[in-house]
Amino acid sequence: MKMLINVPETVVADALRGMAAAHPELVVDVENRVVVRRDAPVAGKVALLSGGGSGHEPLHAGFVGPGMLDAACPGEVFTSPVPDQMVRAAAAVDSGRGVLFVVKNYTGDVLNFRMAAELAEDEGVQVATVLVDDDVAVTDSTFTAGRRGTGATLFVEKIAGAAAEEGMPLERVEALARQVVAGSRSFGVALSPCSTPAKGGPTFELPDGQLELGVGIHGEPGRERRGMMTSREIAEVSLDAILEDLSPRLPVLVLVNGMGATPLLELYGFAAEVRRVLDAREVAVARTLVGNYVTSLDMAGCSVTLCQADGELLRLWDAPVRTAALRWGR
Amino acid sequence: MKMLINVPETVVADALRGMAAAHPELVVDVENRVVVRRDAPVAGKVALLSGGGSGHEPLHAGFVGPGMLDAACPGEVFTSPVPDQMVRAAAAVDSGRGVLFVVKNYTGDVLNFRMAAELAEDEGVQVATVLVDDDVAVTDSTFTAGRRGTGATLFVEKIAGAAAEEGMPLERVEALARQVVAGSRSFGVALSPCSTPAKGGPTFELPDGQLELGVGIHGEPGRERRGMMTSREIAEVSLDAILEDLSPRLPVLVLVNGMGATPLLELYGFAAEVRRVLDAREVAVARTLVGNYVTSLDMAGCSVTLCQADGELLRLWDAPVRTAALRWGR
Amino acid sequence: MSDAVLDARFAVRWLTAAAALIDRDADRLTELDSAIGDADHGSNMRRGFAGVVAILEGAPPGTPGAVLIAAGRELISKVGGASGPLYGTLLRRTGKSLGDAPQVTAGELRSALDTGVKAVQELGGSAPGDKTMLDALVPAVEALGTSFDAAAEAAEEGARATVPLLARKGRASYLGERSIGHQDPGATSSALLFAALAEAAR
Amino acid sequence: MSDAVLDARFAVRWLTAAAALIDRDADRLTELDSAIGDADHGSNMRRGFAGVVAILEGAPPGTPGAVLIAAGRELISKVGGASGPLYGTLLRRTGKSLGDAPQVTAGELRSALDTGVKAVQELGGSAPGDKTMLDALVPAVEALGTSFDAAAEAAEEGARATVPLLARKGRASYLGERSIGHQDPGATSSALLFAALAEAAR
Ligand SMILES: Nc1ncnc2c1ncn2[C@@H]1O[C@H](COP(=O)(O)OP(=O)(O)O)[C@@H](O)[C@H]1O
Ligand SMILES: Nc1ncnc2c1ncn2[C@@H]1O[C@H](COP(=O)(O)OP(=O)(O)O)[C@@H](O)[C@H]1O
Ligand SMILES: [Mg+2]
Ligand SMILES: [Mg+2]
Ligand SMILES: [Mg+2]
Ligand SMILES: [Mg+2]
Repeated sequence: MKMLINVPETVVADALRGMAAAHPELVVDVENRVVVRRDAPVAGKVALLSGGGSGHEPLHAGFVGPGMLDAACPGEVFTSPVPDQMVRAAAAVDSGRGVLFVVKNYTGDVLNFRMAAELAEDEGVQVATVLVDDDVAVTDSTFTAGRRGTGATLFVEKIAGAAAEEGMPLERVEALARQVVAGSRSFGVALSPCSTPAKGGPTFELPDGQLELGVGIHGEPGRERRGMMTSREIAEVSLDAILEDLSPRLPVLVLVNGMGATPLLELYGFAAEVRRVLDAREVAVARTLVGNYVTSLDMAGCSVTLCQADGELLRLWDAPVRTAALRWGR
Repeated sequence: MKMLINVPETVVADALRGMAAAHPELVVDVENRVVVRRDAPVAGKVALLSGGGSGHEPLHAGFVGPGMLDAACPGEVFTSPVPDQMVRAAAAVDSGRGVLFVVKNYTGDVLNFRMAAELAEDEGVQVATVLVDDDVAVTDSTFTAGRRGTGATLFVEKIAGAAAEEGMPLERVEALARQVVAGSRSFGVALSPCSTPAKGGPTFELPDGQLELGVGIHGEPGRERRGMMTSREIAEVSLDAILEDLSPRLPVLVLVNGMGATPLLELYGFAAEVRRVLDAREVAVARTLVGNYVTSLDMAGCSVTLCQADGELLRLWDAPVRTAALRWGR
Repeated sequence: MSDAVLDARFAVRWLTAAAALIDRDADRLTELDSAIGDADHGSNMRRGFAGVVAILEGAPPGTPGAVLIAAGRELISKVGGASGPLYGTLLRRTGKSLGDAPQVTAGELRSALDTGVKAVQELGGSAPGDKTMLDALVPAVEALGTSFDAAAEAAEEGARATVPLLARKGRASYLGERSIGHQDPGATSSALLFAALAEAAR
Repeated sequence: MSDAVLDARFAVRWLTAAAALIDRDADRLTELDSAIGDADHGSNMRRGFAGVVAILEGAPPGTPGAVLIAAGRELISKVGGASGPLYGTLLRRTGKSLGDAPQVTAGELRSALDTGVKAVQELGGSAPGDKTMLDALVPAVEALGTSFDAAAEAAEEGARATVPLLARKGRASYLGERSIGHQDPGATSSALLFAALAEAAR
């Protein structure tokens, strides 16, 4: 598998050097793998910190900036960051009003962020943690690792980020983040596997004419393999799975997300089918975002995330944001 | 080849329906294939119109909005739009101060836009046309079709768009667009071919361990096939080709562009190597933009574009823009 | 020459036959365009000629000239790409040159086609030998002096003769030396156009 | 049991041997993780144990407990993922439990490892049978009562026994029924850890 890299060992450091070159508005600590908005710590503001394995770009470093994250900690490809990164980042962004850790629900992320929270608290930083677990393809049970965190992470980071930017206290920012998690559900489909630099090839085989339903964003196979479907059928299957779990009584924010290698042309076509299904099910759509935001390297495929939004969530979603990958308002 | 589509015949219309669903700030005429900013025609403003084959998204429809294009006309995949589209779009956006056609230099685009210009002028619209031809992989000669238009299109649309937004007259907007073209050069590399919906498979074969140097954005093979290279080597080869043709005496705008399927992680790593080479060659970098902007469906690979920018071009580059794919300022 | 009556119905028969041949060979045209272009020539031509058939199915114009003009217009507004304006211009200018006679001679058709092909050369800034549709069109019009079948054969031969050429126009020119060894898709579709003409005349 | 002197140098020998086995088998670990996980277990473990070797190569701590604590800390700050905190905790808690004795008995090591493995269970919220590293660790510590070689064999057997299990923890759990039929990568690396222990004791 051909990749645009030097050697697998340096992909994350190389990417961070590129971010530093392209984004003077960010402080990029390549050696310690921490990306921080240049004006941090922002006086009087709760700080938002996230991170996770690399390979999901622009998540998370692409969401650092006013109105969203204060810091991001990228781990190795598909490997959660280590506690040292979060401890260092927390120290860099804490203004004294506390730090919210936004953590996708994977064992590695949960454990490393938990250790980091303990260490940061030892250093006098007030930490709250919100776990994102929106993927309905995974059965949630206390006997399992629980649902995965995927597309809803973007909603949490944007909305909690806007709340923090407005000066809300840590408990309020955390409560809003939890509200977003509670009201968000996702479902993903792969048309092709991804290839990780470490493995140097595809993480699973997906024959022509077949797709994987209910995939995550780490190259793991999904819950079920099926014959190839049309964009319309994929929208139906995805939304069936989501709406079985969530019956929105409020207008929804919709994320039509590309896994990385699916052309934007196809993704917009898929967005049309998603809207068609939602209209048919009488789910009101407040906003639609289409693009590659929570990716899985070079996987072809897509995911849909719905987030039920009341007036306040919608206002916070619309609030100005200025990051590498998400920008609007002001 | 699996694609996230319904049938090949409807991909463009499907995508436009999706754009309509996601972007209420645009008027999307699905039937006539015209995308126009909602507030057009903007009184007293020169209008910018572009278009081309689909499959290069977000180019061009993703660049419609304040500070950039007034209208975009998407053709079939890799097929230039037909004159009717441009005539209709020109009528919709002309405020009386004239319309600038931004045309990538391909025979099909040139011919269709030329016909459209004649027809629009018959209807009383003042039309100027700028041809973008930045790809140094193609030998320029009067005995050939000339260099291809690729990444520089983004610089032309952004900078001329800002000039138009400021109220400059058509001749001035056109002159600035020509200045951008004259000072811009690109070079592209493919790690994998793309697959078009019509063909249903890859447009050429590229064995493992090989890449194509000097590719365009239509799935055509490049000028030369070579053994696989590192990101660092690709940056060197690309910039050698560009700097052989352009010796920037002014700081440059840099576009590090993904062809569609190359992960953003890799693209940022490549951006780091591009910067390293430019630093070594003592080329001053004013701004760097990294992302998938001028794509070729699901092709893996990248291109680099340099644009020599004086103070005014830089100011216009930094000016506010508010489109689906490019947004900053204000 | 054949004894066909070259009226509006003949023109409709010609274009309908062309549409059928193009539909049959669309994948081959796309395959050829895939090697030295962007893999759309087959779908471009199919879309365009399907449009032509659709407008001619209703109430076709009453003269061969008007039929060709209408078909040319349809190609220009349906096809896009390089082939849309070029083939559109070919048919439109040929039709214009035929004037409004309800019936024309083979000689008149040949001279009108000659005008049409010249318009293509002018629009494309191209000449025979550049590895384009002209390499089929020019010898075909030439051979039309002999017979419709000779024209079809000449077009076919012209298309095949593009294989060793180095492309100087259109997308294939980007490939430089690598364009050598492949048959030009546009010359191939031009051969279909003349095969259809011979068929219509039979 | 072997006659090895279980001092700091023994601990260094153990971890160095583990690093070598992991380096040798990293691709296999990644391959296993590719089937039911995210294809990084091999590179995670290799990166972590390379770090461990690096810090022990200088001036290693003077007691086996301190060596294990330092190694555990290094894993926590180098590996990430699920395996970093889990293996880091295993070594750190085992080391802590050994106290600051310059030399320990096999029985003391076994009971310290037992504490370490319990800490892994607590941190991971997991139990034997969930198809994780615990399926190798728990029987290995159990068999340590017999001999180092028996422990290595028990770990290896425990790893193999994960094949028919349905995963309830870690990434493999996302696959549900499809996790059945694959050997757990973490259990496999745990077997390497105990193979290295037996090697160090020889
Ligand atoms: N300048 C030109 N003059 C004459 N024919 C041309 C010219 N440029 C391209 N062509 C013809 O057009 C054909 C390609 O048509 P098509 O694939 O439909 O359009 P595009 O190249 O825009 O994708 C070529 O094979 C060639 O025969
Ligand atoms: N909750 C848990 N308890 C014990 N071991 C676990 C748990 N979750 C995962 N593991 C172990 O970790 C291994 C995976 O490690 P690794 O691939 O390095 O991390 P990640 O799953 O984060 O990619 C699994 O094979 C399993 O043995
Ligand atoms: Mg991992
Ligand atoms: Mg084309
Ligand atoms: Mg073509
Ligand atoms: Mg793993």
